[in-house]
Amino acid sequence: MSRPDSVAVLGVGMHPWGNQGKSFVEYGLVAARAALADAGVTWRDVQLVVGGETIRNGYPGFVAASALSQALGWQGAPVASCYAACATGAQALSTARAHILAGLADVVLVVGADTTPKGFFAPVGGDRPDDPDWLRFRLLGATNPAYFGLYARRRMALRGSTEADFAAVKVKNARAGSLNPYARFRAEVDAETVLNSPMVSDPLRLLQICATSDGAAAVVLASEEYARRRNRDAVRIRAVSAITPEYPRTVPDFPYLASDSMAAGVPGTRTFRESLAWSAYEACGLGPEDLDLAEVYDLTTAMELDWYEEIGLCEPGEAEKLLHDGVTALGGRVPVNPSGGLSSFGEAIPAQAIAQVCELTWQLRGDAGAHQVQGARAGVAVNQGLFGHGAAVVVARA
Amino acid sequence: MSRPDSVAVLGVGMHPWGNQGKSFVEYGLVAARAALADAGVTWRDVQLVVGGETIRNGYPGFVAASALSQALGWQGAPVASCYAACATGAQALSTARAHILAGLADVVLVVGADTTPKGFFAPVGGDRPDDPDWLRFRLLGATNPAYFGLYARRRMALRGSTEADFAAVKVKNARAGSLNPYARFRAEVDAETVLNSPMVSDPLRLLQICATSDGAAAVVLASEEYARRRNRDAVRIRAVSAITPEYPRTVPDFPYLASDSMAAGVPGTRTFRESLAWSAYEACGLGPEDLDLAEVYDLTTAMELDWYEEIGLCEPGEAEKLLHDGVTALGGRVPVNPSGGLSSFGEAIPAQAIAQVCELTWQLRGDAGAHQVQGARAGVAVNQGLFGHGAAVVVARA
Amino acid sequence: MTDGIPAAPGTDTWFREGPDGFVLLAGRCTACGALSFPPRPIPGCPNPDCDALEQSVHPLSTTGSLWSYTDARYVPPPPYPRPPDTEFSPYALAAVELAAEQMIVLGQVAPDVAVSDLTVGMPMDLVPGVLVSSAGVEERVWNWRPSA
Amino acid sequence: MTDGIPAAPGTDTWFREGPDGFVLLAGRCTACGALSFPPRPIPGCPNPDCDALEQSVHPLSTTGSLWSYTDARYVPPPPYPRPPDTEFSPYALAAVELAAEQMIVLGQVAPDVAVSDLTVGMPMDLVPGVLVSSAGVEERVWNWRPSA
Ligand SMILES: [Zn+2]
Ligand SMILES: [Zn+2]
Repeated sequence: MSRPDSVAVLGVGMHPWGNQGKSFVEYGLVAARAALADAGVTWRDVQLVVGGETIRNGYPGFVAASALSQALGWQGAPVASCYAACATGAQALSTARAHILAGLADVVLVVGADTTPKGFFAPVGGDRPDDPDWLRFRLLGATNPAYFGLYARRRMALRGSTEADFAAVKVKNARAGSLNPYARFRAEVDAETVLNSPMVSDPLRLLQICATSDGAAAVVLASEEYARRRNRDAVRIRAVSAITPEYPRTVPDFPYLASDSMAAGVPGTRTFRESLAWSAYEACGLGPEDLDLAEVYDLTTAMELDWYEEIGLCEPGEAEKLLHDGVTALGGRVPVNPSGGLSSFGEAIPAQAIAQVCELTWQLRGDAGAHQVQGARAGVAVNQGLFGHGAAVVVARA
Repeated sequence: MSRPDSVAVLGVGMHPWGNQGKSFVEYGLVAARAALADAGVTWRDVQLVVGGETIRNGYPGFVAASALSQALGWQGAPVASCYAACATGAQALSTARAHILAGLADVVLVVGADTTPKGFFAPVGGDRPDDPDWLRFRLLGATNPAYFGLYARRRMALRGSTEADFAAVKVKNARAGSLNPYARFRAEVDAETVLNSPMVSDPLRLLQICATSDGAAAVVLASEEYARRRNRDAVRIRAVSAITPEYPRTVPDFPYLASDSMAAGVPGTRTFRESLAWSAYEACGLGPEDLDLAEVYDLTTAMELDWYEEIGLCEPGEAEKLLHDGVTALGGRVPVNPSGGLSSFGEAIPAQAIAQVCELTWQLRGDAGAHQVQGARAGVAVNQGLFGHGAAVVVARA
Repeated sequence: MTDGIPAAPGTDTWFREGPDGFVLLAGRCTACGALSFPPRPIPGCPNPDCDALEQSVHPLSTTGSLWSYTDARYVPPPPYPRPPDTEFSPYALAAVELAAEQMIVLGQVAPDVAVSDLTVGMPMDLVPGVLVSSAGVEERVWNWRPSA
Repeated sequence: MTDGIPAAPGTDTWFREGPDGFVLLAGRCTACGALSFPPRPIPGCPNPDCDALEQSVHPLSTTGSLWSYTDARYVPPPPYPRPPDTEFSPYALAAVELAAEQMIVLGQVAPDVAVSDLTVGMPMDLVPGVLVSSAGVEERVWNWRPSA
């Protein structure tokens, strides 16, 4: 099953999520050391370090790969620090994979780590009237949850979804998260608690929206040949799709204040988020019917339902049925967010998409413990961030 | 001369340097459109956009590749935004090259653009006692020129260099810059003017230190095969080295407050900056004797002399002789900074290393106009930034 | 503005109030007609197949249908203005689809309209709105409001 | 500190003033002996071949030779403190090589020493120094000074 565009997941590691008062470098080091140990390689074996940047931690955050390399001890390996909003971790994996496929490195360490203040994300300081992220806050007070509220209300209007449907997603993910030692929130939650939590941005209540969090995740990727030699080639990244939208965008994605006009252009048949997963499927020849599990960016419970349809687990409008039938719960046919998802982790921006791949790897190796998906052979991880970012990663057993 | 690790420079473009009150996106668009036109491709032909990030321009600066893609019109191509301090542009070229060599893209647009406030660079806001960049300012007031002053004074003590030697570098580079329409400073300067300019950080006066600037540069890279098909394969990137230091670092690199102790480790035979160029030479089988020109990061005039020795144009201690013999001037055997260098451009962080490759490309194609190096066939560009970043790029005719 | 309230920061070219009422102003590519709202601050066209750099001013439809809505129950972080000596009041946000332009434009909903007054699909009108800066100064913005 | 001046922000673990005088404190890997200055705020060792996480406190030599020097003729930007009601005075910076540790440590030079008093290679001593914060509060730092 070796393919020219596959790379092997040699090892994975995480630092438990949640604010523990440490620096992002310390969180990242713990994850990196765990991934190196899991991979059975030493720091000296690493030929490239790719770091997901964090934009709220001073200069070391902008040069995350350098900060981590110095902390592990300078050993000469090239570094690449990258940023792609919520898709940062997938971007980092994509850069690592490109170097391996190019033959420029056999062993690459990919790390994402963050510390996050409580409350709403806010734009960086200064008066920035040419920055859409500044404008949306300054003129509309349109926080991330406000955009999520627009999408959730739209889904309710279009699909007839209810607040109770959304709450059922939270109940499902909290149950999975309660079984995951890396999750920040490990208590089960019932629907009533969700529906009684404070309204943040109608129709989304506090427990329908993912929190922000500290956290870190790391992956060691290797060339097929290197991994085979080390007998560590069980799990492969089969595709990474990190495309951008196609003009005209039919939805007002955040942080923008309007969609594109369709008067002068015909939109594609797929939305941007649909195209993320489908372009990954096409690249590797797998499809939604081949998936045993999925990790999707549940920035809100409503958005998890959107993803079911967008990644092809069901037809448009059938996500609620899939959910209520238990198909996407642990023990179902295709569990979604068996890790507990963002719902249980909170979001640590550059770490989250890497954590999704850690989860898929543990699942595909049968190492996921209490939240194991039995016999899993293939999974997809998807995410979306502001400014046109998003990615899908297909991971499969060899 | 096709080699498995070569990529072709399909086109290059720049926006003239200097503060013109525009946004970094607008500067970048001008450079990108010029590079696409020079390459003979359309925006739709681009399969990946790599953007050098700017950290002083709000969220669009962190997602530079996305901001530029949106401005050119979303067309679906993946984006990769990266940051590596002063080596950002080279990092962007390195990421682009990896994707091409991996077969993931045939045509990649690489853009770096920046706007920069006047005066010393300062750290990002907030109290950050775990950020070396904050600490050096907070505790020592150690600006970039202060570190450069340490290195310059060290050179004077070790090599017997004088202020007048340093001034002769400025005179040389100002002459070259006066012939370059993209340069910000286009007036010739005499040694007396340099030596009478205000002292900033002893022994460095204002005209011995590069200014900060607005600016933008773009390069279109392509696979060998694509370039041959288009008959645009004259100039190739033969090597990119973007390694990090090896422990122990023997010099107190900025922004750190100390070098590493050599009591517990033996330093390598090459300094970090030497290893940048030499690892690139080794990767492509070319050496300093093959170079017809070089673009080096003359953050100061003294540093340009250090580079002569570090990239192998002469033995240690012979840089001043090389300079005074006219070897590194336009018309000399191996002109250094025929573009005018940072001395004439000022520094626009994510753009500068890309601009170096633009200059090498124009020179190797014979398109450099008044500052043409006759018959140039190979050149190197080197840079170094804080936090252990640095890179060397070898560019050669096919 | 006729009533002398200055445009909110960054919005100088975004709307106008004239004899024909209050309108949002898009940028319109002079070659392909592609619209941009807000108007692009830099030359060029959002259409990837169009190389044109020029834009003209294009007034947008002032009525549309409600594509979706939400509200802000907690005070947004800065730079959202926090006027002195005032309590934060929740306000609604609307995404309104303009039929002619086939384009969705976000905006705050007029302050006397609650989220419970809104329904997806209902007709909405553009009206002038006011934001009060953290310094207590009134600033002109645009609001959406259910059609009378 | 014996004279009650608190350590400058971030430097709580960087030096001590005791019966044996004022010394800078490096972190020392308990496994391989590698030194870090400033002491690492996070577990680990700067030596890439060492996996150890523990560090002990290691006082650095208080004399060395001047590796290089420079000065600041213009006021550095914030966060460099700008005490109220004071004129900026240029000050020198030194990079001092410690023989035993084979390590170069930067620091401000004592304020009464001008850059013209310095020569590469001259012996230098560590002395306590004072920085005045933008709020006018004295903060303890370390200084270098030519040996008497
Ligand atoms: Zn157009
Ligand atoms: Zn050690």
